[in-house]
Amino acid sequence: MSGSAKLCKHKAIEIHQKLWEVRLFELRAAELYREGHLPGFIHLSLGQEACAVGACLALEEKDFITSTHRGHGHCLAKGADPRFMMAELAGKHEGYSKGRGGSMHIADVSKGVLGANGIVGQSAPLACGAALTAQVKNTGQAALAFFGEGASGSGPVHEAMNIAAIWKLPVIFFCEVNRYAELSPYSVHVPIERLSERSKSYGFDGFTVDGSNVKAVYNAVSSARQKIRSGGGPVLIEAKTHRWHGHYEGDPMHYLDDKDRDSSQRMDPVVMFEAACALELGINTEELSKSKENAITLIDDAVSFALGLGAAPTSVISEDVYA
Amino acid sequence: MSGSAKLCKHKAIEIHQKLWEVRLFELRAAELYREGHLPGFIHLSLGQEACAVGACLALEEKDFITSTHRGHGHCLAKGADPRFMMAELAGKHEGYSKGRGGSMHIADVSKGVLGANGIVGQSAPLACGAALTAQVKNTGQAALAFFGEGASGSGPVHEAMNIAAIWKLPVIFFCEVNRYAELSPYSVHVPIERLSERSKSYGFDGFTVDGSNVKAVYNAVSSARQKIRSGGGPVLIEAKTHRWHGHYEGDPMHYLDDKDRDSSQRMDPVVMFEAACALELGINTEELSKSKENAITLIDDAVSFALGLGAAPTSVISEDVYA
Amino acid sequence: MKKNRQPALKYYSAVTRALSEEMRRDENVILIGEDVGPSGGIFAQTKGLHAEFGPSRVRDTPIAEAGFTSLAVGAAMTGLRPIVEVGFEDFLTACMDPIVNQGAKLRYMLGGQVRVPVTLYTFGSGGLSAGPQHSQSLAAWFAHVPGVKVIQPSSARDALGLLKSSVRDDNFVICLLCKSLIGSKELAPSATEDFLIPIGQAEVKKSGSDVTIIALGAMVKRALAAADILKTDGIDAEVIDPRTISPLDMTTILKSVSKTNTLIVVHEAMSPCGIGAEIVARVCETSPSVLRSAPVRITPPFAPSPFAPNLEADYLPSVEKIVMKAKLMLEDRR
Amino acid sequence: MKKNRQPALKYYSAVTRALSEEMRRDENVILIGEDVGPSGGIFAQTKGLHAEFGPSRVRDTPIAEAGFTSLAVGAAMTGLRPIVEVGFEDFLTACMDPIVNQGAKLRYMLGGQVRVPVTLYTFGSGGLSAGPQHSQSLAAWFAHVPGVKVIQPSSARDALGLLKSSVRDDNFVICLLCKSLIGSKELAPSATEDFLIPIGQAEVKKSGSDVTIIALGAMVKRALAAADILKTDGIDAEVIDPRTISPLDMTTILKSVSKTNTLIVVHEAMSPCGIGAEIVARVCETSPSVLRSAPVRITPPFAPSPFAPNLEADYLPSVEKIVMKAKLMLEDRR
Ligand SMILES: Cc1ncc(C[n+]2csc(CCOP(=O)(O)OP(=O)(O)O)c2C)c(N)n1
Ligand SMILES: Cc1ncc(C[n+]2csc(CCOP(=O)(O)OP(=O)(O)O)c2C)c(N)n1
Ligand SMILES: [Mg+2]
Ligand SMILES: [Mg+2]
Repeated sequence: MSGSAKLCKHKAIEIHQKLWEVRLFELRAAELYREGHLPGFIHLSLGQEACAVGACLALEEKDFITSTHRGHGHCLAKGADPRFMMAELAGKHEGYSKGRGGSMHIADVSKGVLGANGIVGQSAPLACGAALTAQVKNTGQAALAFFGEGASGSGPVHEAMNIAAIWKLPVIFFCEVNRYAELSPYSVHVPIERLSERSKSYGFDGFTVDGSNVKAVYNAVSSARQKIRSGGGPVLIEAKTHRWHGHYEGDPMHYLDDKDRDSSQRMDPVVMFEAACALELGINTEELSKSKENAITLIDDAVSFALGLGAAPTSVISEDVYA
Repeated sequence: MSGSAKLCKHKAIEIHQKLWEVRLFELRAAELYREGHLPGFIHLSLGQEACAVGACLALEEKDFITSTHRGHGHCLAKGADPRFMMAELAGKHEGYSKGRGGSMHIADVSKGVLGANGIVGQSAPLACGAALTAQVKNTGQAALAFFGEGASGSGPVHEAMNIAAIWKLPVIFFCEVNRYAELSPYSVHVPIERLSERSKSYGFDGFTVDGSNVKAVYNAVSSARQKIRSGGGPVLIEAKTHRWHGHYEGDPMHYLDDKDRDSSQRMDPVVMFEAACALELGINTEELSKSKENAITLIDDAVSFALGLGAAPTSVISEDVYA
Repeated sequence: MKKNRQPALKYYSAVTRALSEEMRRDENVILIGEDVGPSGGIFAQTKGLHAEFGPSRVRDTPIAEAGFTSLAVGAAMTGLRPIVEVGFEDFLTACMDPIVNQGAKLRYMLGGQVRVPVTLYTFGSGGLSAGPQHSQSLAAWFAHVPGVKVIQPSSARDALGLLKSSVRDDNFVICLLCKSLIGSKELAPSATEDFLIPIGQAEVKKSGSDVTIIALGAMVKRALAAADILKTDGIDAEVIDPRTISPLDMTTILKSVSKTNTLIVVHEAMSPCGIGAEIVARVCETSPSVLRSAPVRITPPFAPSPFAPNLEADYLPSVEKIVMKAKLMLEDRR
Repeated sequence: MKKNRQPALKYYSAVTRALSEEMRRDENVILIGEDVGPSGGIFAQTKGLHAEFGPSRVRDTPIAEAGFTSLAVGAAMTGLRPIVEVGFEDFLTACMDPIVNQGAKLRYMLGGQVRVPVTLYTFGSGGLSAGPQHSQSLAAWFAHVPGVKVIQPSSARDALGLLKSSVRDDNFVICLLCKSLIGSKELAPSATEDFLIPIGQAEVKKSGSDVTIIALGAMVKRALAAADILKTDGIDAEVIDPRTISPLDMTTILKSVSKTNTLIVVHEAMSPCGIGAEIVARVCETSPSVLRSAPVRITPPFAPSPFAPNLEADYLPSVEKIVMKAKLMLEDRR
């Protein structure tokens, strides 16, 4: 997988805007949560934006993703509407799940978003199912499963990779290694340095990329997508990244060690990408401000949309239980 | 892992007798099954005797094993009494499970046999549990999990290997690759040539051995046991072997390809070992006949014991549900 | 009955026929599971399907019930209609999450954006000396879960008609087949008939006026045999097979109970929180004064299923037990 | 009560106290689960245990509920007494096989050669807007399985006393804690008291003569609140908490029902094949003429647990619903 930028300017601007959409969506959600506007609990991906955006923007529109409890970025990047997402987080009828699912169950099937999911590990086999549909119907689609290093220890992820390898399913296993699973570090969950090595035990390719570098992620997923287009079967991509906030919003993070508390060590994927845009892609400050402004408007709209809605009617409780 | 024979003559004779015990136990069981003396269904390990015997005789007496649906050999080799085993297969009260378990649930905990198990894949985490006890109590014991290549695709086996690696449990994962899982070949279940490679994805050692060669198995397990003694954590051993009979006794094996039907291709592990005994270990024909005779007597006794018993009393149905 | 004209249908071939007819009808229907492919399955239940529909639509899986059931859910959300075989009902313990937290709920959680048309069939119940890990009846677990439907065919015709309907259903349907019925035969609907039995309808297998016996799966035949014996004693039993366990057809059950003023439920599953408990509770809640004697559940003792044939025979509800309980109940009433 | 002398005990600290007391008492007791270690757990329920008992006896696991539950069973068979934490009750779907086919049956299958002293605790039930995959109440599944015991503490004291007993029990015990009670407080038994509540005994939380209300888990407090309101209307309700769900203490329940001739069961779990069904069935079977009005189950509608607070509030059994149903029942009787 070559490190050379394949990004055209147009795509770069799109990426830039999405990075800000994700960043702002979550900053606002955190704020609203603290203020008591969002019930339940939410898991933020602040610091991991490059993974969601780089991966989803390297896919085709018709492709599928499956996501996790930490899925806001994935869903937004694949095209879900922030208004209906925020409405869902607020438990409103207009939300993607009619207020019945919340943050962990955002989906926009029309955009290929098959759902965030509250059960760790299930994103992998569910994505294989979408890939199976693509394979059986020969649609040329691919599926990408987001999951974390914590999920890598779970049986369903192994079973999914094994089946995908044997059936040569058009699926990308995208592992965001954000150094923690819930309240415990990588070492509690994974006994090896590079999770991408696991692909060898199924006979397919695996790569490790810098998950703070959106270009690196974009390129890795683009290559994987290319391989799938030519019938090459699954690919595992490990993106090393950082979870800035707690496991859930409000997590006191007593368990962090000093090194991890020191935020000066961290790369900001958005800042990094803006620098690259300016230096390598000839995108000027004005263009960058514009896409950022677009993101601000979108997210502001989403917030006012969501907060302006009334409570969901109780009739939805018994809807959609059966088809 | 060196290929040199570490076998002393005494051990070799013990192995020889056990090989015959296993062989004869199963041949007699098959016969009794066909004659209608054994109910339910039974899974034979004919052709795989070297795995069970080589592995168990390389362990210490205090060590634990967990086994599978195809467990007669494992249980016998670790020291279970053929009489109580055959009684169990016949559904008698004197059987290890009081007639409530049958072939798939043979256990002799006093000999470290924690049970055959009807659920594919569970032998691995159960063995890890025994290994955990050994580790926490610092008893110096080890545990060995028998499982097949089919089981390797299941979640619990992955979860067990991952945990064992992280916790450095004293456990040996012993995979008998007998080229089939139920009615389908290796390629349906495993996408790589050598399953032992999987150990790398957990950061521990893995080896592939000839599972028809009892010496090779014995040496591999001896080395693994040695490593565990010095606190080295888990080892994966893959033993390539052959399942001579069907998945279950009576299986018409319509699914076999011609190559697999051709039994002339197969090595008989017992014959192979007898040749080695004569050639390399200086054990003479008389000695070999004697240990074989011992085996015959033991198994004959077991059969008459089992067949001589009356039906289990129905009172056992509700015993041992709770402690 | 035109006994000589119609060919006999075996329970396991009813499965094959249902699958093949539905796969012919709709190319989105696929079949996945352990050994459903070239081998034709351990009970020959998928014989010929791989040859007819090819390796893309009929897939042998690795041993990974959780993985492939979840995969089927993902496929169902995106346009296929997967049929999943899980060899033994006991192995459903390995795929509860895909069924309960995914298959049953994704439509609900995703605001109605998707349908999850999966049919999962499995061989359960006892009677074959298969021992404690291969003989369970777990229907009640799934009846406890909104979003899934549960069917249990007690005959070859029911297997055919119910399975075909479930493949056409847009929900996750669990079909619990009975191992002990595998070789049982019945007159087959003609080969050209598109034979469907609607999901959610109980069947009165034998009508009668003295005592209502609700029986599930393999117990239906035993209840019918008991009814024959009871008849010789002048007791006219009504035998009802719910066929669909979730949702339960309480209308048919209540109608019968109103007629006989009695209720016996027979199943192989454990008694606590079983289907029998639900039926008894529903009857007592909705028609508190209809029963003229205490309702009775006939189930095995609260213990795992034992292996030895004599033990298992004693463990399972028998024809004699049903007869005895029915007589006792009617005596009490006199 | 010496309100000022005794310190208050919170539900989650009752868990910590139970675990630490039992670990101090018996060095074979170990604790495994996700984040039970240095972090002290997501609800601070294991705070301090890693520091006190060390990394060998208090182990953070990878996310592998099936693997580590089965591992705990293997450890229990060989001499340890593992306590297993599974974060949310909904994740029990991931470890049904180790519980049902291993933990529950190994003693039976192995002819009584082993004991399987595992205590598995988990946080379940609703009330925190945790959504469809984090709010379930699945007790009935396990009550359906011979070989396991099931407890559900409705208060801090009960959590302390029941959990300690379950660690000493030689069987696989599942302890279903209620998330919504986590911060609830009660007077604590004195720090030196070895406070045990026997498994298998229901408790009459409030005695009364007019109507029997059996409530589970977090519903006990609601039933008690309903009883207070009913009192103002001159209705004297008896509130019973089974505390142990399997085996059920039917003696206490039947005694109450014989006194009040009524039966209401309230739980958060789904109605079909739930604990309510079992209690209603048992009462109707054993005392068919004791009830003077139809028994009533108060449960959520048959749908997954919705996320939005207003939806969840409507979904769960409320104090008002209990009051209303009790009144209706007694009116019917007049
Ligand atoms: C089957 C299951 N077990 C446990 C949990 C609780 N849980 C939620 S998130 C999480 C950690 C996941 O870690 P990782 O996969 O690294 O993802 P991250 O949270 O870091 O994005 C855990 C244990 C769950 N949701 N599902
Ligand atoms: C969880 C589970 N799934 C399926 C089965 C049915 N089954 C029994 S043996 C077997 C094949 C196992 O293959 P392998 O692990 O290679 O062992 P072998 O039979 O070859 O010894 C299968 C699928 C089972 N017992 N448990
Ligand atoms: Mg992580
Ligand atoms: Mg095999």
